[in-house]
Amino acid sequence: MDKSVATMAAAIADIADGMTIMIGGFGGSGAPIELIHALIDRFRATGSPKNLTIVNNNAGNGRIGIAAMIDAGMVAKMVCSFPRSADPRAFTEKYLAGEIGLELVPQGTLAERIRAGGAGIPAFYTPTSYGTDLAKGKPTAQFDGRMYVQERWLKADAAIIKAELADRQGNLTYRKAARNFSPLMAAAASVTIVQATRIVEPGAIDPEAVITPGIFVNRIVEISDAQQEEALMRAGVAY
Amino acid sequence: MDKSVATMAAAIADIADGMTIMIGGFGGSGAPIELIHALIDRFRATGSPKNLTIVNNNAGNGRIGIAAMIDAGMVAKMVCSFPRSADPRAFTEKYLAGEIGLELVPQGTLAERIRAGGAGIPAFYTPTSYGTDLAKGKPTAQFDGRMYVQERWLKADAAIIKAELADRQGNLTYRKAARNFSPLMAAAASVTIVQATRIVEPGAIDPEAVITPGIFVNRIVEISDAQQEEALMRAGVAY
Amino acid sequence: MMHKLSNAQIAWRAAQDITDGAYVNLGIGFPEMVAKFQPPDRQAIFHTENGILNFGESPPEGEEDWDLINAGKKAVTLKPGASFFHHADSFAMVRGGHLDVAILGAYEVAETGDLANWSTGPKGVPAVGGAMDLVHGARRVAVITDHVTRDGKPKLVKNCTLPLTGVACVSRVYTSLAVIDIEGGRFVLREKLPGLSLDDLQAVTGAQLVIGGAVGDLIVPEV
Amino acid sequence: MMHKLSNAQIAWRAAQDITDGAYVNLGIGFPEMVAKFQPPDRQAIFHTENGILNFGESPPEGEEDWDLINAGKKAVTLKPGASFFHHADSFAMVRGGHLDVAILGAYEVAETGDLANWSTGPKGVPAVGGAMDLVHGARRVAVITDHVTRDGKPKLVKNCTLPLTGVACVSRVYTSLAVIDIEGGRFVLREKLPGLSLDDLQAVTGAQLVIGGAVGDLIVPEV
Repeated sequence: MDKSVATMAAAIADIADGMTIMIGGFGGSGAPIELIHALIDRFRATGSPKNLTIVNNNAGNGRIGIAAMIDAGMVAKMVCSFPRSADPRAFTEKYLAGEIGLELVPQGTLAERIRAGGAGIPAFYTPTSYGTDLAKGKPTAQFDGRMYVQERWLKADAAIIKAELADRQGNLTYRKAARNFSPLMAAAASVTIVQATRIVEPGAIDPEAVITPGIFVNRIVEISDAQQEEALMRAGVAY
Repeated sequence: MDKSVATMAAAIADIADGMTIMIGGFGGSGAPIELIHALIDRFRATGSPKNLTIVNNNAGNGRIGIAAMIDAGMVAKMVCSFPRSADPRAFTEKYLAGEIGLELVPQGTLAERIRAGGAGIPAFYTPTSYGTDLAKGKPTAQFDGRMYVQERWLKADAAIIKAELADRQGNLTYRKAARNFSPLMAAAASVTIVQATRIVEPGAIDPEAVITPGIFVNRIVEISDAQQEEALMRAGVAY
Repeated sequence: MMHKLSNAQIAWRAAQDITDGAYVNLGIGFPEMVAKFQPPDRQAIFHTENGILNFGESPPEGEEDWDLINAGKKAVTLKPGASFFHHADSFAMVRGGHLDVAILGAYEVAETGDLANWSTGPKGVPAVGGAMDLVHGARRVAVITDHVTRDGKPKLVKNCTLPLTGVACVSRVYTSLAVIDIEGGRFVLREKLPGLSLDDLQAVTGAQLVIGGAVGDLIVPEV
Repeated sequence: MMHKLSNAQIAWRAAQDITDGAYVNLGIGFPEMVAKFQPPDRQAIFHTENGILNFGESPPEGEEDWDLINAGKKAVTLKPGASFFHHADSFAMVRGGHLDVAILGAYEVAETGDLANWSTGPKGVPAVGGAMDLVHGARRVAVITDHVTRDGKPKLVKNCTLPLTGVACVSRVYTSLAVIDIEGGRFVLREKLPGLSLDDLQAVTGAQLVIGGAVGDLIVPEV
């Protein structure tokens, strides 16, 4: 069993038009910049993938990563909790022009919906958003005297995430707070594609240190010199 | 901040009659034998705690641990998935005599209910047990054409678990598959009491290696020579 | 008495359908035997409910680590690439549809795919473990079983009489006499022992066997 | 113009109520300032939604690690005893009631405890982040805010006019003029600036202030 692939292009080859794609990261930490840019490269060369629904905590920053996907016109809709950033132009312009959709989800509900998607839980109740505009149209129920909102699982056709170590079976570790949504997304997507800083042999990661077990991972590509979105952003890079 | 306490008696001092107590472990792996026996010692000396509801995957084995609590007459009810073991006499005798209650819960539902208790999710839907006797009386609902059963969170007054390393802030690691239910129980209980093989200073556990963050832990006692339930059982030990 | 496969032979046959790279959960007891017969050119990764992926055989007696056990509480070992996780994550793998196949024992399997394998009725102490989760989790839920009970009654039935483990959950049954798929609420015969007539097989089966294409010979080596 | 506390002084006052060993989440922006004023003899452990417990101050410029940030995307450092976890576990801490206190900013707080702090209306791009989770999570949800808006209108009101973050969720408000608890759907005055009359305070408050006991002097050092 060897889930590693040689190139980013091969790793993302089956991402198709109209898919829902979860992209790991919170702001720049954990953002799989190289894989995102590989999607943009493919779109520029072939016109695909387009009409994508992207699930991420944010909606891009500056002119790189998800913001660059939006700029390129690949994204039909964002599902996120916080479509603001230091430089939110890409999303803001398209949103105010009515050219991109938005499903705004409270951050904890977003995380829990993704977790539910991976765990086979089609719906759950949360106190979050009860009585607010974001609960409008959702079923509510009372438990033990308190009101809760019913939320549905969130799944994706593909997840694109960044890991620190990956063994060839797909077991992953993350670096510091770059972990954030990625372990949840890996489990909630039909296909999980990983860029890892280093690919190692099975057994090289302590079984106790594995954060995402390989069962949730389909393909891994090694990007040893991965860039940090925040650093690119501060350097004014546009992709 | 130092959550360590000097003695097992101090660690369990506030476990009171009638409480619901989650006890970590799956069979013998992860069973906090010394803390369980400390509860039995207190019961023998004072007649308390009694009338307990115990949440564990199993219902005791042989004449030690949870089985010995049952033998001693401390347990009013078990919430578990599999009240059988190599030597299930303690539970079986009391159950067939109508002297102990049983709430039988599918193992994955038991885990998820405990996880929900810790995560503030009062109810969720699962396909597990739909159409079976264990779903009788529970609400059902259809999502995307499939039927699901609504299950409620499970919380406890106290959790008693076994860890490998604990720092003084309560950050925990576990040993191999002894992890099982313990991280879930730590989060679902009002008070979480830990026996750790070794107590270390904050910073001694790599922040990436922490399995149970200290926020879920209240008290830690060091039991450096902790015994293994399975080994005691095979040696025919009775407590 | 009818010739039939041994339990080991049933397990061998089930093992042949496990593809390279599959994530597999084997129920405790008889199904655990399937692991022994994995074709050597394919790698399956075994999952156990209590929080291990990619565990291996039992260690030699005396070398057990009782923190390293499977769902049946037997001591196991680890293979390279193993991982540990807690019970909620373990059943997220199960319930979330991440396992490729679960192989379970059965008291009864109905042509609807209903399975009864956890309770023989109200007597004694009921125990369910992870069975009800597993039947709704894996992409493919297979059963291995003798074709009939000890007293010769069909285990493949029209409707289960014992308490259900799950509704419409089984997709394939490997028995001591045949390999049968469950499709559209019918038992579809795929393979049977070469010397066994269809009539004789039907006679020990509690619901109609449907022929949905070529019926292969169920040929299994001595194991 | 009425004497009032600076933001730093409001943050200082809020910090005095954080007990030793408390687990605390500070909303992004102004509430982050509370951490600076922790009494040195008490240890609080700070939680950030993106998966860190026990983080510390920002590193010097140029030494940032952009995988080590807080919910406001600012670079932070770790204290001994820190831990990392994923977002579902992070919000299990929040929603599950494991935080002792969350301190948030506000556009409006109603006497019912309703909070509006995420949206100023339908214009622009809406963004909610973790605010709606935090208000239902911590055992104590406190707000720090100027007592009035920039144009002098009350921020403490009978009913919020802006989109709600949560219903009946705030238990204490630290303002530039007073400390007010919300109990039984009423604003109960606990402390006010020494020079400020009750009438003057009531005049800039959008709902009835209730006196539920001794009203202390809100005395805050220059910070």
